[in-house]
Amino acid sequence: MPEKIIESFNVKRLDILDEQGNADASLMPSLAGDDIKKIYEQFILLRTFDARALNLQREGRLGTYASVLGQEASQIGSARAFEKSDWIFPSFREMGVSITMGYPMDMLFQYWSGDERGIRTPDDLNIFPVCVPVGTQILHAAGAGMAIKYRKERKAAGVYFGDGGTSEGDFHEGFNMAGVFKLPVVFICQNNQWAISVPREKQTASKTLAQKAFAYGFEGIQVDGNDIFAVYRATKDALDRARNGEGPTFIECFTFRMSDHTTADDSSRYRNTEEVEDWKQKDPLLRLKRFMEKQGLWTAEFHKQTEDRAMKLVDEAVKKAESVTHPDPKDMFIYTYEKPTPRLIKEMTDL
Amino acid sequence: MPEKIIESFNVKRLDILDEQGNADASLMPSLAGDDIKKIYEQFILLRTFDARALNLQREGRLGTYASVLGQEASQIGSARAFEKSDWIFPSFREMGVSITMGYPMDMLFQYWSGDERGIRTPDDLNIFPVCVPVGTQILHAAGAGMAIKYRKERKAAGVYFGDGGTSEGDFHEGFNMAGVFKLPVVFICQNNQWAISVPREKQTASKTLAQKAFAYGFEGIQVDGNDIFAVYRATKDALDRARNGEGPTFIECFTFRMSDHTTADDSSRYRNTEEVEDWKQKDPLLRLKRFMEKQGLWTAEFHKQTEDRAMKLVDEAVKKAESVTHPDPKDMFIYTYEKPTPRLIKEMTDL
Amino acid sequence: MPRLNMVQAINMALKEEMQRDEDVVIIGEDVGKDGGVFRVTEGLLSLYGHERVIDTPLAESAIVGTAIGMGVCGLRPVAEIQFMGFIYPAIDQIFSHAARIRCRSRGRFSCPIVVRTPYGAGIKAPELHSESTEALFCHMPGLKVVVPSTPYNAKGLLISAIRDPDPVIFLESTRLYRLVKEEVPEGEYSVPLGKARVAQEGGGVTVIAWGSMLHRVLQAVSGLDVEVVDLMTLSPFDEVTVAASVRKTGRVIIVHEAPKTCGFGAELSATIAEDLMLHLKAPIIRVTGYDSVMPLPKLEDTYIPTVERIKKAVEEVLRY
Amino acid sequence: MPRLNMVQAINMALKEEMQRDEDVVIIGEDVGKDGGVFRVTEGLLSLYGHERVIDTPLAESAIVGTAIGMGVCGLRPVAEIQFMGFIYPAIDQIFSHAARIRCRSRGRFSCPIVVRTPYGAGIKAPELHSESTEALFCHMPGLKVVVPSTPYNAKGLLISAIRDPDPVIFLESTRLYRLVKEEVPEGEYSVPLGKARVAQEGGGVTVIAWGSMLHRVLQAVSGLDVEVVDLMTLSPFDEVTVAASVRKTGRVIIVHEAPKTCGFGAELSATIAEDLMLHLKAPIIRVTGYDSVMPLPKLEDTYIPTVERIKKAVEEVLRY
Ligand SMILES: Cc1ncc(C[n+]2csc(CCOP(=O)(O)OP(=O)(O)O)c2C)c(N)n1
Ligand SMILES: Cc1ncc(C[n+]2csc(CCOP(=O)(O)OP(=O)(O)O)c2C)c(N)n1
Ligand SMILES: [Mg+2]
Ligand SMILES: [Mg+2]
Repeated sequence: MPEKIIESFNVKRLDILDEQGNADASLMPSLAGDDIKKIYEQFILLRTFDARALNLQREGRLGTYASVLGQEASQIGSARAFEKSDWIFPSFREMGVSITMGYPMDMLFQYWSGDERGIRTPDDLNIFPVCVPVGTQILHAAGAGMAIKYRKERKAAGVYFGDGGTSEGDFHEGFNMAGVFKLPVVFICQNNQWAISVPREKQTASKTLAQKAFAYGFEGIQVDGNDIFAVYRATKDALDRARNGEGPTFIECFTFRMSDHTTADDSSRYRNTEEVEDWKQKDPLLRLKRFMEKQGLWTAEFHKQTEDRAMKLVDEAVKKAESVTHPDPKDMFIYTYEKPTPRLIKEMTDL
Repeated sequence: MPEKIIESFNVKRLDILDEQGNADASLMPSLAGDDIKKIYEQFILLRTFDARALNLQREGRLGTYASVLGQEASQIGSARAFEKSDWIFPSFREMGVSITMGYPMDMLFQYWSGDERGIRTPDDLNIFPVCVPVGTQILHAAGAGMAIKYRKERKAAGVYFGDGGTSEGDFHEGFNMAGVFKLPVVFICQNNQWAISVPREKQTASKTLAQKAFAYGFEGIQVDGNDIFAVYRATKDALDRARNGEGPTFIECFTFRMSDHTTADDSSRYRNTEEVEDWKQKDPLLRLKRFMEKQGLWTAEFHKQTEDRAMKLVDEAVKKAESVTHPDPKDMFIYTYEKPTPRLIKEMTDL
Repeated sequence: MPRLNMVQAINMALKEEMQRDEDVVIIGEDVGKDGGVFRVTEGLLSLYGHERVIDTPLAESAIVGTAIGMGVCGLRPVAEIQFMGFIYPAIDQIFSHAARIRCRSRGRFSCPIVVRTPYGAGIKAPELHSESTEALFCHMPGLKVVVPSTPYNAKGLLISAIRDPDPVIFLESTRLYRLVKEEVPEGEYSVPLGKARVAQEGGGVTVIAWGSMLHRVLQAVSGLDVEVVDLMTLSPFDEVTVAASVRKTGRVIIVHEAPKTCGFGAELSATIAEDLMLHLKAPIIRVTGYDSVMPLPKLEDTYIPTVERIKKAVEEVLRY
Repeated sequence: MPRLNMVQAINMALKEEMQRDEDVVIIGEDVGKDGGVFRVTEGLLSLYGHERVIDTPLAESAIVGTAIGMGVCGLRPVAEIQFMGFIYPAIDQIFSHAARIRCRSRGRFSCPIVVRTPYGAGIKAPELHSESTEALFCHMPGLKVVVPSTPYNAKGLLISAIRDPDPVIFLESTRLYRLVKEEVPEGEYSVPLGKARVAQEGGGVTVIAWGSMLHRVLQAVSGLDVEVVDLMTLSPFDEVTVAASVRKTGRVIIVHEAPKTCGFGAELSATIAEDLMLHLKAPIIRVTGYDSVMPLPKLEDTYIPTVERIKKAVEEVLRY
């Protein structure tokens, strides 16, 4: 009766597209040339949106904003794998997910300018409003998974959070629910190496985040989060399993936050420029471009057109966002309950 | 660049003493015959205490009580490994731990009769008061670990919880703190297979509880929780590591709750008698007795003396507990803050 | 008509609502085979199966957070927290999400969940099994808070709560669970949220109470010319019924078992004095639990407002 | 004497207390290199090192629960919750443990921790960054609640809070952090917990406020014969100073930015009316945030009590 081994685990890592733009054909998901061009367009659109948001904030035309720069492959790659009917639970940094799924950019600007009307998700999407308290949305995805399972729908729930989010109690409770009830949920962690000033190594002592899934009896995988093909493929596979009743999957997208945490942050206080420079080499757009060049899918003209179109769309969105009326203070009262309480009705007369 | 394995884990299980009372000599911790007899005495004392508590409750002389029956090896075995100066954070079912460490039995009776004076830990012990909200005490142990580390003391913190406790968010946050700061904490889970009516398999989908430690970057081990030598050894080893600055360990004691959850519970509603019968074969006292017989340490007379003494000690404790004065209602006011607030002083005049 | 206690009445409400609407599901610890530690969900598992009577792992934030997700997706989850003392780990989900989802999403999403939990002292239970912190939830816009005091009303209010499009905290007095029996009709009826009732008519003093304290008040004032208002819903509370009684009597006593400071009695007292000061013949008195930690069973009876304390308060306001 | 804003004053209190007593340690998210998102802990890491200025993982219950363990073992942890909206996941640890450890252990153990957190609206921050739910903590026996309104008092109160043997919730108005500067002496002084101060003397009306609303009140009543009481400590609050002012003026207004229902104003109003009804010349008026979810920045200014609403209330009570 010596000490014996009663269980073993391996944590896998998926890489498809390297920094030079070479893709591993054996792992490559099936994407037509047009799909890939579409992805490129979404990349450019997202970068344009993000840069504009930062500019608007600097000009005082937007509130605090959280940049997506560097994480585009993780967001676009995963979002493309979902269907519109799936339930999506973003944190606050998922502009790339929202835009990819068709969320109007003008509404995103409106939201970040401090207007709730910007997070009234359009009726054809099931994207939950931006979640500010870190990690709490993970449980909502478990709940959506329960509802989907109960109704025997062929849908899934997808939930996004950061490396910091893995430390909250709700992460644990949500993962455990998903494991116990084998819920159709895909957990997507953008491990961008930082939670404000706290580096990944100080967030948790586990070597990978992916391995945390084993504590709940399901699979976790780490993917190169700057490799859009790897992210897309891992998400698609996870969704297939979810829809087939095979339960949840945890995907750790290994990526990097190139900007400050938000416009209220100054990351030079706590991290080196070298680290940021190193990650520039791993830029997710650059390697997609290199791949497309090799495949003959990228031309300077295509790029120019894409960029112009993105600029136009973003311009229009800004214009639209800035032309809305000031929100009606009544909204404060009428959306607290389905029907305002007598007290709210009385308070409304202050207006 | 195929999918590659970037991390691997093995979950170990430790068994030393089998059901027939045979011990694996290569793993056996060093315990003299007298030590083993002392352990046996503690076993009998605990069983006597526990049975008496159940009786008193039935007679209406004690409030709701949570029996330890079946879990004695896990509690005595681990408690013996600690020093009096260590910090111990029990849940509500650790009478075996408390008694082993020298906590007065009369105070335990007093506590379970609904009198706070029973959980005023004596000054020579650092046992934290009974913790009712499941799992929350895990964080206190992390805090004690921080304090110990900060003061460079050669102490450790030990914390007890059940299989159900592993599902709470505070379990996760406490384990993560311990991992990140390499705290001198020993986490002891008595996996007694049930959390009230919820069986272990429905508590979490992971095959073992021990493996949850890997999510936090430290070791988890499963031990036969009805095997006092295995529990003692695993705890001692973990404590040595903790004191040497090697960080936390998680020990899953695989055991069984032989009684109802508490005296307010009726376990026949949710579990089979067969399961309980099966576990009777694994009784932790029986196998210790068999081992002692083989070693010539057990005689009918020794047993009789031990039982008589236990009965006497428990009788005395009951008598003492039942002879205390009714608690002074003033206590309600004077222990809320170090000095009662003006409002409390006013309210006290109601008495 | 069957005479039921509160456990049975609530059980009946759950059973009938689950029968009526298959979106109604139950989620909590030990709610299945065990039928809940107070047997409130007894028999529902065998009627409706594991998919609708969901035993969860031991995790309160998970119970509420998952219920929120289910509610947003169109189900009508009735979550059970085993004791009110264990709702605290779920407060973040209740405050930050359940209460705000409608507002945050400008009505696109709502959160039609009920969180049921046994509350209050009186059964000599261990620590944290006797909490009565209803006021915390009344301070949070977006929530409704209901505390029934009789089996009939418990059933009717729970039906209303389940059908309500907003999140409702539904508090069930452990002391009352089996204390009172009354006739409870089978089948559908509902008692509206937000309405109080006059439990005893009278002219000299108004005593306002809810849940378990209602009965203690009725005991204390029986035979006296005292009007007793059973608030039933605390948030939003029925200012009209309260005002009508206060206008009539001019003397007000509020009784609750929670600590006095910032208890719901403070809100009632403040509102009444704000709106009706000129009708008041005496200061409003709050008879409440003390501002100390709820003691273990041996001192429980000293902590909760006693019949004597209530009687003394009546005498006191009548002295003006 | 240096003129400091509140961030600097609090920073100075922390620095000096850490210097004085090596049991004082800081624990929270981003409190180290980053110096806290408001820079309140700036420079402390380089002075006192990682062992005393502890950056934690992103987990609020862990921050408080760990602080409790440290506190029980004899340290004096000052925990920081990044914004008050993120204190909810830690409420269980605060309510079930920090507040009760002394009582539960009959004084063997105590929990001398401070939980600092920025609170309140006024800086146009995202959702849940503007909470003002001080009343929740005032309802829980065993806790103290402090809300400074000026740099001088912030430093003195924080020193008292750190030295206090019981757990203190210490709320720092984000709006005030850099708004007001005043002379703050270096070195030791302390402002006692549980004492209010008269921020403006006057005879016609008493206005009670704390934290950020204090300044708005002073703005609204400047030049008027109004007495302004800065409560500073909410739990336990200074009933003596409040009563003295009410006896003098007979007219009371309470101003806070939290929702009205069950806000701390309710407790003040109820207490004053209970004890001093015969001194009141007019109903007590609460000027507060609305009973709706705190809106995003575009409507923030509509939500918080304005100078006009305060002025109107003064006119109203003077009409009696
Ligand atoms: C419960 C909670 N605590 C603290 C915060 C403040 N906060 C906002 S974002 C953030 C860091 C999040 O890090 P991570 O999860 O890695 O996501 P990232 O910002 O990197 O996308 C913190 C601490 C919050 N929003 N919610
Ligand atoms: C936070 C919390 N939720 C619920 C309860 C009620 N409760 C008491 S013990 C228990 C089950 C505990 O199971 P486990 O952790 O396995 O410990 P065991 O009882 O088996 O020793 C429950 C649900 C509680 N005490 N605390
Ligand atoms: Mg991050
Ligand atoms: Mg158990």
